[in-house]
Amino acid sequence: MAPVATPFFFYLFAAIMLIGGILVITQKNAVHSALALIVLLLAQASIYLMLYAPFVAGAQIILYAGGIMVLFLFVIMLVSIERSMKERQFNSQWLVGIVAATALGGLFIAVYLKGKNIFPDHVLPVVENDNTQKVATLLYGQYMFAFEIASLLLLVAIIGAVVMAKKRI
Amino acid sequence: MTDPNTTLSPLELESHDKTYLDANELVINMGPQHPATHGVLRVILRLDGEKVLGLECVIGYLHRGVEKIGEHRTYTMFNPYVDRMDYVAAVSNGLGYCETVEKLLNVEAPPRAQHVRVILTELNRIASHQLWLGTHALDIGAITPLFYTFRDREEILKIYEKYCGARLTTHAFRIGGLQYETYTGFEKEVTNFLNFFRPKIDEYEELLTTNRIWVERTKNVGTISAEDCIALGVTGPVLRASGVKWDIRKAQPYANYKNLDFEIPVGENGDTYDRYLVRMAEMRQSVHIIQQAVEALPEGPIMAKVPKVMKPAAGEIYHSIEAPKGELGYFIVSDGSTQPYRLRVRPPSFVNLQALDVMCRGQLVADVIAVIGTLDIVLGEVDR
Amino acid sequence: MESMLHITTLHYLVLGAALFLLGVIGVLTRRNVVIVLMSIELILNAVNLNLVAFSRIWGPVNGQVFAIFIITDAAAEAAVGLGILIAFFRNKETVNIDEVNLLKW
Amino acid sequence: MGAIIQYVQSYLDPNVKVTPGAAGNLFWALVYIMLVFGGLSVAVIAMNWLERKILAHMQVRLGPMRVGPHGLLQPIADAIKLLLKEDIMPAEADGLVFWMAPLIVVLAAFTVFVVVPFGPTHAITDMNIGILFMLGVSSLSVLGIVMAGWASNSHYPLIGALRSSAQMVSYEVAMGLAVVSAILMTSLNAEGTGTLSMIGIVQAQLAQHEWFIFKFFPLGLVAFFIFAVAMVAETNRAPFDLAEAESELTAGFHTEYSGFRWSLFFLAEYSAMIAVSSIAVTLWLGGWLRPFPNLLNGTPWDQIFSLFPGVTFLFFAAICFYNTVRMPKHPLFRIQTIGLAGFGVVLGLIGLILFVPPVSVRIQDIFWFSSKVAGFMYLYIWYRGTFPRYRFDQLMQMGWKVLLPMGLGVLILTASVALLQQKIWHP
Repeated sequence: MAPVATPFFFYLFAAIMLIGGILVITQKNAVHSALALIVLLLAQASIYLMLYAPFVAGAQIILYAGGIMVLFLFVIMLVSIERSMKERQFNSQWLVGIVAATALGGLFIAVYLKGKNIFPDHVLPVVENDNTQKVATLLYGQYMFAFEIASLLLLVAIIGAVVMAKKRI
Repeated sequence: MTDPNTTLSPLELESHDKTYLDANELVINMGPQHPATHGVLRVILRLDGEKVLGLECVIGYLHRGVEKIGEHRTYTMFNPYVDRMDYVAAVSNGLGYCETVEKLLNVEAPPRAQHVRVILTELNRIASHQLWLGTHALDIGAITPLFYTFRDREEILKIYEKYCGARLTTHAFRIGGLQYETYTGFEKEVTNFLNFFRPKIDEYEELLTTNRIWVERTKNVGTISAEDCIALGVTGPVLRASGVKWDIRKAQPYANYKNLDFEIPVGENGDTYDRYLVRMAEMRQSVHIIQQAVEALPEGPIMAKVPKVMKPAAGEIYHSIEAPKGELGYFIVSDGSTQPYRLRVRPPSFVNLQALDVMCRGQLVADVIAVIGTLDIVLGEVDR
Repeated sequence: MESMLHITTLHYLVLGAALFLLGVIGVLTRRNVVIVLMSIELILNAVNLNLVAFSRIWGPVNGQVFAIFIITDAAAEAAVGLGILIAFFRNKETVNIDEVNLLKW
Repeated sequence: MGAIIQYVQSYLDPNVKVTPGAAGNLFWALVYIMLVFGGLSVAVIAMNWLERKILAHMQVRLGPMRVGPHGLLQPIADAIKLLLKEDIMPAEADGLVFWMAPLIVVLAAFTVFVVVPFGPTHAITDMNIGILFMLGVSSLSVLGIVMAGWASNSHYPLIGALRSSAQMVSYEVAMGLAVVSAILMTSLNAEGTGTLSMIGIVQAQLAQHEWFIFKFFPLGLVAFFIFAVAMVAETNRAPFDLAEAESELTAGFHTEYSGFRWSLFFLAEYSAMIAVSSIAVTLWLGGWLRPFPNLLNGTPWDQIFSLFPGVTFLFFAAICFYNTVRMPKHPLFRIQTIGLAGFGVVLGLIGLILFVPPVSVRIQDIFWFSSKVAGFMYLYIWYRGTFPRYRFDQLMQMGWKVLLPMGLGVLILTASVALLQQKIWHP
């Protein structure tokens, strides 16, 4: 049985995400931006749930909302933002940026219109309970090497962050 | 005290450092309304994250001009005022003042009075250390010892109340001896208290001495060397915990301490844990002293012959006693009239508080709280 | 109207594209480094959304695995980026990206 | 209406195993949400009273005694006071963030109860990623704390927020490792498939005839210990209550909060305590399973254990009656005496209802689960009465240098032992 109100929830979360995204890039105060981003991330986790990807949704909540965003808030607290709030918010190439983004959007629209029919219309039946197992099998099987590299990347990131942020080592 | 920066005050340091901008630097103002500053002490902390770069004490919020009042009261009239300085060790304050004036007048209190004085002051030492222990543990986060110590301190206050009618600012002694004879059963009650209290010290120690968190919080925190202590004039348990065997009860015996057998507990490292151990040992020694004094309590008069109107000969005198917090000294200049020409108190809390900056440099914010607690200051005495 | 109510993969892709564009606009136009970093997170999330949506139609969960890798990458990127930001702020006392125009300080 | 009656009938019939919280059953999910959150509020209120009373008795004092007999109405009086209090917002505060912070903390603390399994059929829902969801959502409360500290625009809350966020983020790592080693144990079955679902984890313990705390002794115990330490740090309670260290930071991140907003933080703290205790109970202490399910099995033992809920309530009632008798006989105490007796009667009636067979069978799971959680709650109070507070660097040292290596070691050892068991001992 398909979930009861998929369209309703899809449009709800999509609206939340779009509004959140607009707020992220327009707010003066970086903390408000971060809050909008958190709301966006949580809405996106819900969309993952609708796509029957519960493990990714959980990882999104734990890592993104609970980890990365805390880091962001932490840093925003450390750097005083009062001054940057009084300054001009957008840089001088904002017009160029918007034109470039619009062009990119046009490209997206063109591609989607053209390739609309290549996506199969049927919805695959989903055995909800084995999602985590499937992810785990792939992660520790086929993508084992990538997994190790990812962990190495994290190690490098930790060391890099410490080197950058610490005053005296 | 080797860092050259220590010669600058924290506020000077701030401008000194302006060239090097630091995202983490923070100047915070602790007190005068703060739960852990033991009254109205205000400490300006300059922090790097959690590390203390320097601090400055701002005092005087409880200043009442006790010393100036002394110049306008007769010697007898001033006696109750001294209780209001270190209000948790009021009896010791009274003893110091009475002995100083007695020395000025060349009178000596009779033996019975001296014994009772020793008993009451040592009880007061226990009470003061109990209050210190409770609040110090509360500052470090252990809330239960506070209630244990207050429960037991109550017994001491009951003895005071029965003896002189007051519990906190007792005004127990008079110049020349005692005003009141002890009440019936005084010796027995004091002995009962001692028997009741001995296991209680073990109870406090059981909660804290071997408690891992307590040891981690206090070991190597607020360390001060013996040289620094002497240079800053620090006295009392703080000095003794740094390894200096200096106790006025032994060094310049007053009352009848020379007849009593007791030891001076000494620490080694001069850290907060040692100060804790020294004070705990002092409580045990006080129990020992009281026991001896009660057993040897002689019969006899309680008041020496003192003129009704005291007019000591012109001259000056300094006399000090070992108060629970350190050396409590009184300096009195007499011009031959009924009032002191000049009166000055050397309060142990005030002098010990100077060590705060030395003890806290390089430590963390949480340690500042522990160090303020371990210095055992009473703001009434600091500000006078 | 019927097609509006029937949520297809295209819906997710359009949402992802919109988020991506928002992120690009943020990166290109904002001056505050923190917000630029957040816009990068937006872009990564848009990619994630597409990956998960594709994995939903084609069946195998490889897309989800890649989404997890991207989340890991985002964490590393945020840590290093914010570390650089702190170092930068300590020296310049600003979080304005326009001021990052020297190769040394 | 008919559906409700039908449902209640099926609920009381022990032979019908309905799963009211199953996904798709929206109506019963709603009913369970009401039940769980009502129960949670009552639990927080009771916890408030119990903490003050137990702590007081540990500290040779009486605790609340004035409002109601033995202070029973004190939490209600407190709640009324807090709700009527003026709601102050500092002039320099960031209004929106200041307003949102307590809401986020409360939402995070309450939402995790969606997957707490009070019994095989007593849960709002059973999620495939239950434990991941719980850890994730409970980690969201850090955001609220950071926001509260920042929005207050004052130094003490800011330091408190920095401290508590650093603390919670660090201890989450050790906590996660301990949880993973428990989840690993769920995969020790014929198919070799583990589960992240909260109900599945308890069922795995049932299937393996062993609580995970005793599994691979002492590995399960060590993992449990790591979790038990980390969960205290995670909820910012003594001895890890640095974020709200009263003697250092006045009240930490909620220094500037008062009235209703403050009470939200209070509510969140206690529900977070209950939530993490529920995780510990589910993962290591067999969730809703009664003690010794294998040793003392058989119908007579089942019947004896089914008496426990009723007996417990009767015991509470007996305590009430005993204290009613001991009340002073003065006319001033008449209302209090009647009140206490009435309370005892209510408790006794609940106890008697719990003896009715259908109810007692149904209530078993909830009773055992709640009493295990209650044990943890007592531990929390006990810690608070006994321990001094850690310093920040020591806390970090403990998290990163003690618990994290221990967690890694336990994880690796558990995996190796499990592998050995599957490959060598039972090929």
